[in-house]
Amino acid sequence: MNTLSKKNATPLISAKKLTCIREERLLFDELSLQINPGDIVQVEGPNGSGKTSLLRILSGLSQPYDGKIFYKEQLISRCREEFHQNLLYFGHLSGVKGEMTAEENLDFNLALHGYNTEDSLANLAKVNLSGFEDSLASHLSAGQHRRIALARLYQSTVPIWILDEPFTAIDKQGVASLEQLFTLHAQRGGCVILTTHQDLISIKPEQIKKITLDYSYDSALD
Amino acid sequence: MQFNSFSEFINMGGYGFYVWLSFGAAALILACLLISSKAGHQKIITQIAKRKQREDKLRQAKALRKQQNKALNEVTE
Amino acid sequence: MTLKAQSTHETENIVGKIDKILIDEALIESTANDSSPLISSAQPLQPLSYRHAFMLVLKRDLTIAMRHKDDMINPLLFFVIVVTLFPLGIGPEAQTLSRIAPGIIWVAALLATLLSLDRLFKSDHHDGSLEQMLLSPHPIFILVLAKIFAHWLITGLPLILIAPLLAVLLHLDENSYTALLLTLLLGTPVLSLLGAVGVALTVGIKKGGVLLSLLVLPLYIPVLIFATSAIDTAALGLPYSGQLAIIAALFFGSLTLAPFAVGAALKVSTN
Amino acid sequence: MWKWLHPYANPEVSYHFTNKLLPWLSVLSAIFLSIGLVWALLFAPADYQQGHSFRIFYIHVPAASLSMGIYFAMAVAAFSSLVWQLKLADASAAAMAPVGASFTAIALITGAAWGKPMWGTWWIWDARLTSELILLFLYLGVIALHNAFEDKNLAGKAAGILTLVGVINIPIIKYSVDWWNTLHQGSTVSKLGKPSMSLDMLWPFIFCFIGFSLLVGVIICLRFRNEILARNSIRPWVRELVKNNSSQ
Repeated sequence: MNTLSKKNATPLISAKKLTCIREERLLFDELSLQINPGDIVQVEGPNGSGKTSLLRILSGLSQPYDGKIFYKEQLISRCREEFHQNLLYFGHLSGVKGEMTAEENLDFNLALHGYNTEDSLANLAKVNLSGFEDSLASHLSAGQHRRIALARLYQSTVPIWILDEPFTAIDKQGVASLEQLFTLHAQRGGCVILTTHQDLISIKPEQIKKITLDYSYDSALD
Repeated sequence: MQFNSFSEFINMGGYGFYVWLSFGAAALILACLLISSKAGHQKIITQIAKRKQREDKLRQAKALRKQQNKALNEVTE
Repeated sequence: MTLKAQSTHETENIVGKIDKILIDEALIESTANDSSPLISSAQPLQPLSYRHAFMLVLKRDLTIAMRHKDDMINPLLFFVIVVTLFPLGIGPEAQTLSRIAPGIIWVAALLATLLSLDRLFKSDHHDGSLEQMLLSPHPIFILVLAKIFAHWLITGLPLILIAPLLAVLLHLDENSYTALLLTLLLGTPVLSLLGAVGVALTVGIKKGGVLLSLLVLPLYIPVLIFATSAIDTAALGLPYSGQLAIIAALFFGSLTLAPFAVGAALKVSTN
Repeated sequence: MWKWLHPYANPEVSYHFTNKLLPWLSVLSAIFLSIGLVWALLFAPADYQQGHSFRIFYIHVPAASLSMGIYFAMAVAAFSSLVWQLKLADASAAAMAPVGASFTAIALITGAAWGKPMWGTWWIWDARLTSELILLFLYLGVIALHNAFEDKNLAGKAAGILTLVGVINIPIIKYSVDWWNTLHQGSTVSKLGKPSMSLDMLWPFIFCFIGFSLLVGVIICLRFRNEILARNSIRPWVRELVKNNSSQ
């Protein structure tokens, strides 16, 4: 269906013949893709076309009905720890605990993925949350929850970023800042795979690769 | 043959109720299981056929809409 | 409520304005920093020690529990109330009560654990932190073990502490107190471990509560049998180390096997 | 061995294989069951102690041992589906659960009906009956968990994990219940000890046992076939099959 152009470098993530079925509906079949260092990949498609499913499958959270996913040409089920050390996944749910403060949330999130937590205050400031460090997350808004989770991006040095709707409930300025971060990340050899409903503004269209999923009524393979 | 008459057979030496209860219950459960398993086959086939019909309809509707849109666009142009 | 929400929003705006400058600076800074290459896959950022991961999750779960005390207190109250209902239903004769006391206390402990199990993974599943844990580079069984241990500290330990009081109410034989405490000490972790498997399987299901009891309670039967028998044997003044040894074996068995089952089940549930 | 198994790991092949197998199994099980049951009901001698109530034995014992056996078979299927990702093993485990539960229920009902004349009560907490009851709970748990998931593949995996946890626990539960039973053995003395079986009792029993086992095979094949279709509804061969079938 869709094959992204190939460069000479080893692809960070590649997928072969992915087939995904949800609620007895075929979301995509035989989808192969290859994501190289420096790619910014935008997954497009109407609601229910399987964008989230694709990202979850690429991150190893869900299993596809059929097909394989490779990290640097190794099956991800064979190198789970190594793959997870190089992966940052940001889903619909922010993973923020209402009972903990903003800072505690970020600290835990960072420590869980093996980062040191020294710069967490500075990172909270980068997502416009300075002053809220000590307030319990349950007192904060949904957008602020998402920003707590996104703060991890500013410290992340892992190459693969998989971001599901990172701009939801984020203000314009935050979006611009994130877009800048994505460009930077691609420049230093990482890759970003994201879904979003709005167009990316500050990233040049030629920099973005698109995977378009179509809403299909089909549930049959050819 | 252990029994001389049919009524003796039914009576089972006084244990008739318990023996026939066991055999009856077992037969009933197994028959239900067998029938439901057998019927399941046709049920699944009709289910898949129905789904296929629905998909065909949806696809037709989509194609129709596309055509209409096209026509509409041509008119506005 | 609306007023409050509005005011937060306003402050957010103000902070936003102030921070615009900060952000720009930060970006310049990070551009400067980012000549640093991305980490290569071979070396983790920090040595990933099991102990570190275990303590991290344990600390987090305990912090949350401390700020959400009713989760801790409600199962305990349930335990106490269920036990006090029995004398009312059966009659106050000391002899009858002391005869059935071990069974009552253990069944009540079983149900209290079952009641508290729901919170083991449910909220983490709802807010997405479970996904993040599964995607962390740590082995899942360590994280799971930490969560189960935290759950036991929050619910199992208080049960053990309050059990002697209930034993007094039920006229438990004086010889049995140590046996009661020892069986609870060895048995409640087994309940948490086996229960965790059930919760992990049902966490993604909308009405998982009733199903959970169907899945988990049959698995609790051996613990119940050996624990009550140990207490009964102790009341007769006989040695009960045999039963204790079996409960200990169950404990170690479930300690080694359950975390893997839980890990596999969580992967299915978050799929 | 795996090479030999490989073609059967293809859903289409195994669907047609099951279809071919079904009539043979059905005929065989009908033959064995009719011979066995007629022999058991009409010609087998009455027990010298239990009289004709002993005839319940010819269903109770096969049902009880098959209920255990099916659970172990299910565990083997669950294990191979989890370890080797065999989707067909999942389907077969899903096919077995209701069959096992039914046989457990039969064992319990016949046990109670046998117990009433022997012990004077419908239910006693006999070790074997209690284990059987707990086994029924385990089966119901697996079935309920299976039904709770919308996605069949996920359901299979979850039920598989539960089955494996259960199969590790069954010996422990069995042992603990036996032990508990000897501990609390009060006035009831088990009359269902090992009756010394004479040959003219053994033969009908063997026929019944084989007949019931074949019947289990038939029902599992029927359900396995349905499971394959349901899990592969998107495949072209299933579509073709449905088309041919509904146009008839």
